Amino acid sequence: MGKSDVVEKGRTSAYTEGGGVKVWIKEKLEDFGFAISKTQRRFALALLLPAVVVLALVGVFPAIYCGWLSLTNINLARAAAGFKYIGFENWENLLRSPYFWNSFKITLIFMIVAVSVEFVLGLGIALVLAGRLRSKFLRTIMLIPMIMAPVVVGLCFYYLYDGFFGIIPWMLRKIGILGGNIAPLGEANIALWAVVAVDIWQWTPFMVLILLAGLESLPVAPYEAAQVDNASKWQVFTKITLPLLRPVILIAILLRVIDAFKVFDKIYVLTAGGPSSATDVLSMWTYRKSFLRFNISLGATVSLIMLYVVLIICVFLSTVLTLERKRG
Amino acid sequence: MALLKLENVWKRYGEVEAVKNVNLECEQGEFLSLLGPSGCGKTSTLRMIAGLEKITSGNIYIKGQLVNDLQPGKRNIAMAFENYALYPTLVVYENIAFPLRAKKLSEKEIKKRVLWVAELLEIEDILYSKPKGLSGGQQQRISLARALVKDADIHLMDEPISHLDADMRRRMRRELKRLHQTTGMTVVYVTHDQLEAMSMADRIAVMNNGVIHQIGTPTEIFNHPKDEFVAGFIGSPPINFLESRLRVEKGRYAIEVEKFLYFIPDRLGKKVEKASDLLGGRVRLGVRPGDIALSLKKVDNALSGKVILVEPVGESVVYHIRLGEKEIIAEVSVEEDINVSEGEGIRIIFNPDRLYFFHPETGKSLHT
Amino acid sequence: MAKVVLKNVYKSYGEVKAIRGVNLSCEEGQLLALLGPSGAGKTTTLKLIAGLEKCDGGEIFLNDRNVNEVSPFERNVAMTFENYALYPHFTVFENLAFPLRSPRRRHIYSEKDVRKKVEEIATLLGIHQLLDRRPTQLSGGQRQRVSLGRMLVTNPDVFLMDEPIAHLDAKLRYFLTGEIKKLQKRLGVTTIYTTHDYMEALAIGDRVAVINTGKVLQVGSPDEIFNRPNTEFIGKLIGDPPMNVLECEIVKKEKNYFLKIGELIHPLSARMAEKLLQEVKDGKSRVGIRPTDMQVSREKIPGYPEMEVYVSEPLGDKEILTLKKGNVSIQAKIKAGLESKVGEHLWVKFDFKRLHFFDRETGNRIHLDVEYLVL
Amino acid sequence: MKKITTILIYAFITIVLFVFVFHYIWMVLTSFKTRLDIFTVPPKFIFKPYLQNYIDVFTRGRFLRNFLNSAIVVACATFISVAVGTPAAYSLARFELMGKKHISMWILSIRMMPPIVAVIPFFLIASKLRILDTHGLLMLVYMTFNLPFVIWILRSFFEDVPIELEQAAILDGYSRWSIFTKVALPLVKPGLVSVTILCIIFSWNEFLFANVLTKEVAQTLPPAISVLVTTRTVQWGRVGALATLVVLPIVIFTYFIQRHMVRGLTLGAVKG
Repeated sequence: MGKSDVVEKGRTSAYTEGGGVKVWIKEKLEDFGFAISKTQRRFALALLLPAVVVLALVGVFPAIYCGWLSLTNINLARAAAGFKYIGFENWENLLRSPYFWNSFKITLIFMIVAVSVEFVLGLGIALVLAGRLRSKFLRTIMLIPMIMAPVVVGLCFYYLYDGFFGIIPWMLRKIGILGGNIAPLGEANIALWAVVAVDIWQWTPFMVLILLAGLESLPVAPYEAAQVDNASKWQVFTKITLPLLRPVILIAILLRVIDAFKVFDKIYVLTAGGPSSATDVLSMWTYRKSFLRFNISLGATVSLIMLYVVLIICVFLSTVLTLERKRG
Repeated sequence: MALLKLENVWKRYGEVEAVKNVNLECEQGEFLSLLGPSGCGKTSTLRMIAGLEKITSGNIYIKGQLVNDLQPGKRNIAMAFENYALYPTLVVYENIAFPLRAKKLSEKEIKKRVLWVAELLEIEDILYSKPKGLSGGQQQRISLARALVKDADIHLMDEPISHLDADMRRRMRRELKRLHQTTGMTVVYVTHDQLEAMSMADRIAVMNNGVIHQIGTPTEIFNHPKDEFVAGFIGSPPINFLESRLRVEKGRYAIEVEKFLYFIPDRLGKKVEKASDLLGGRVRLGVRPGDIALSLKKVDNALSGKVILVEPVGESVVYHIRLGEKEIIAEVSVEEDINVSEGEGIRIIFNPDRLYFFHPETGKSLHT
Repeated sequence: MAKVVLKNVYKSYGEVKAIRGVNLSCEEGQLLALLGPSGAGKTTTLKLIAGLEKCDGGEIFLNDRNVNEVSPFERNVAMTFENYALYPHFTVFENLAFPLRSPRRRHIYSEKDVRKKVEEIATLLGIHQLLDRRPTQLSGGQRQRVSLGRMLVTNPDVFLMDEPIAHLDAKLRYFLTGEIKKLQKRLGVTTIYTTHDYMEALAIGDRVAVINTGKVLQVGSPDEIFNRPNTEFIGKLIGDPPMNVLECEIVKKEKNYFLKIGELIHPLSARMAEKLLQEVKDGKSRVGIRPTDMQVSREKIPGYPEMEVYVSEPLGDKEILTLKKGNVSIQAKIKAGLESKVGEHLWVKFDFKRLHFFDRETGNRIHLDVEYLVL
Repeated sequence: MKKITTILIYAFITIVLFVFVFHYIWMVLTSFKTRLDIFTVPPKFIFKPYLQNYIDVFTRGRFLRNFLNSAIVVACATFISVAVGTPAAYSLARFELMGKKHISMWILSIRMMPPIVAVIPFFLIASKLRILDTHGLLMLVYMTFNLPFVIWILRSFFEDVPIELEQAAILDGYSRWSIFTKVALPLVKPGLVSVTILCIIFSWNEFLFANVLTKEVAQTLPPAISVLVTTRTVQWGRVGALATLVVLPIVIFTYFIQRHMVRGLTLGAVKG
């Protein structure tokens, strides 16, 4: 391009000079996408409408309904008593409840530990495998853990963790880490780590595959330049690989964070929140409150809090996704 | 011994032979250009010299030392990449300084050099931006700067100015040539653009399908092409090829082209005769558009054709002329233009000193 | 066949003003080449004519009929796209038949007619042996032809071609410009053709319109554009190397006039100098000299300036010299054979009948009627 | 030297892959074990295969019923999501609609919504409408994750189609709808296939909704399995057989679209 200015950008255009308010409004409307012709817009809306209706029904309505529920005192156990509007009482109770905060803490620990271990392991494995995992068959095997129903994963590990005949405690005993006939899922101080281990087990391949895809799509050229310039391996990793991979890393971590925050199925099967709420993550706690204790309103309140947390992460994710899509 | 020497170098990718038995020498201070269409093996050759590609067989020597197994970082070379190869996190200044830092030069020396090369390539104003937001042309100049800033034995350049706009490309061509002539650095320069190779190089190696067709100075390559490929690749508008037959008519040499008889100088005829005897006189005639004169008047020893298209391209006029069954292109400079319009008949005269004859099957030149 | 007229047309995309008051007309059967750098607004102009974009202001006429509100199909124009826009999931045949099978034409063409028409066009373009292939199996030149074929198949009134040969290699481009021009002449269809390559524009256009930053700068025959550029921008856009444009001043020493360009002092004819002084009072302007419009010699040319060779580039039968004197740098394109060396001194003589003068501020051409000497 | 590195790397790949799928392999092995073999300590790797577990799965319990329910719900939910989502994705990819960015963001956030948020209101409403434990309810609820997914992914596929292809068709007189069906749709076929399969996988594996909203009539496989472990004495052989059978179809599907899997799993951002 150089010095030739290609397209002149500016607020004032030739036709605004003397065009007045009308033109100004027209420009504003264009900014909002009214520039496309009427027939086009009608067609576009017609294609979009069914999806928007369905999404409003299944996506927006529940959230609003939850909002309403959180302001009432519905409890199915005493359905006969009816319900009434109680304002922010649920919220107050919740924020004061040590059980809620405990559950929140457990969820955060689960999320942070699981995702960071998955990331470190995943990056390490991906770096070794980059360019070497071409086989369709092997890649499918790599995908198995994440496409298996979480319930089945939970089931498998429930069996593997069994205190008597489970292979994992047996192996740990052999190495001498675990003593006696201890069942990992039955011990309050081990259960959370056992559950985290399952998540790591299941989702590390996800990290590997995504980072692998990212690594394999990196341009070769900067690496060659570094070779010619005689740069060290560490320099190459920190100055080229990591920065180039950053968007992919961000996407993988954000997706995993959201997912780990919502974790339910595995916990349900493995420990159901126990022993003595050692693995009582938010989804589990909410589920028990709503469907075992029938305190629907309290459940709705917690789920709303979860929704807000996810929404905040989502805004971030959406930005990264959009940027990355435009680049690719 | 030459500074750089390639000896029977081959490169195979599985079944594909990218470079076939290349022999090449490059002297200290020489500007050598590898010229050829895309996929001809020129980039593979360059990358083997850099050490970024392993040699399938053959030897490469730099300063007399066999470098087949030497790491690229140890060869004391600098390279400019076609696709820029910039370090994404480093600002432009640091990108350019990177090879100097690897060599542990003093900060003052680094600064001096970076500023010098930045001025040369007109990128002073972007020294502290990251490469990501810059235009392709700017990124390419940074890549070139990084190659030039280093004191290397050989500067390798892979299409280093191909992504610049026409004006900047011309400027860079000029500056690179001047730089080479004033500093005496050794350059191996890969390009598909004959203009770049012709205008800058001391010698050109024309490649196609992994084989070097001819090595020579730009003038040699232009005036004495060794085969049809070289003749066809160099020159714009491209050379015209015509099937013809060499005959001796009334004691003079002549060629029969599209049923016309055209007399050629004896000296040339003698040379070609020997080679063409085996072919029953069949030869392929090559004549560059610039070596064709047109006349509206009747002239001795001329072919007649009909103008089908006139393209005024500024300083010259290009005529598409029907000659028998064939169509040829003639380029006449504006001063010599005769203002013929489309549909008119015309006389065609070839410059007798600049006719090329090729073997109709092998394409080899019959007289160089 | 139709006449295309654009009257004061505007178009912007959000904040970006792509087209800013374009006036253009293309006569029936004529080939108008739109020449300009990338981002100048060429493609937008074509899309506006085709009706793929709506103009924000101004009017577009096809055959004296305002088509602002007419749908693209009813305008009966055909367009080729820079990236060819071939349907990858169709064969060449299906690609060529696609326009004929459209809901609006289906009743005109039976399947038999479609086959006949496609084969006719394919033969015309020499791609009949490729009809069963898919676009991915074709070379760039072949794809180009298919894209031309798709334009020809419906007998449109206007051809719009958007950089049709920009992505082909240099040699192929040479032949294809010729071919497109011949085809257009034969069919006599009004054509608007965009390109960023001045050679292509001059070679192919009956008339050339130079466009930049959404405005038309000059419309004229190739000769006019080359010999009488309206602005400095056009002068520099055209020619390889482009025109040298330099600050200059008319000075008078004793009875003779000189052109002073920095440290370079070159004689000037009195008539020209006086003309110029009438137009620019202080005698200061910018002079444009084409690299071919000068004589360069190793022998001294008395009275003419001497310059140092900065670099010389051989181009086969031509040679480009970059010459310097002080801060002044000019380029000359001469016949091969001088074989000058860096640092050598040469004498330069401009062909002053072919000098161009531009206003220092506006960059507009200063018209001197001595220019009748020019073609 | 190089050979050794290669061998080491392949050994590493083998070990890593083995570890990742070990739990599944172990389950498959268990499904072929007799009761005695199952409870042997240390665990047995080599044993005589035993098929009774599979026979039991099919003959005892409600496996076939649950399987059929899963199949019905998954097929319908997937079909509706793709049918409704594809045009919406095209619309978002092609037209400069008002607030397009906000719509996309909204769609993404629905996709990410914790299922626990949706399950409480759906449970209440469905029990009021007396549609708990029906196929239709589950299909509708599965839209919460399937539909946004289809839209988000296919949008990125549609954006890859050069707009000139459609503009050429406009000039030829094609209507918007036929451009969508004849030009755009065929070009995103790989995308359609992979979103379809991914929707099938997500729906097939879904647990929370199915667990809360179905009981007997419409109960799908995942909640049916979970019941097995919560009972006192677990028949591990049968559980293993069931788990093997549930996962197998998904593995087969995955094999065919593994090339697009990464793109799907990263919502179109990383092209694998």
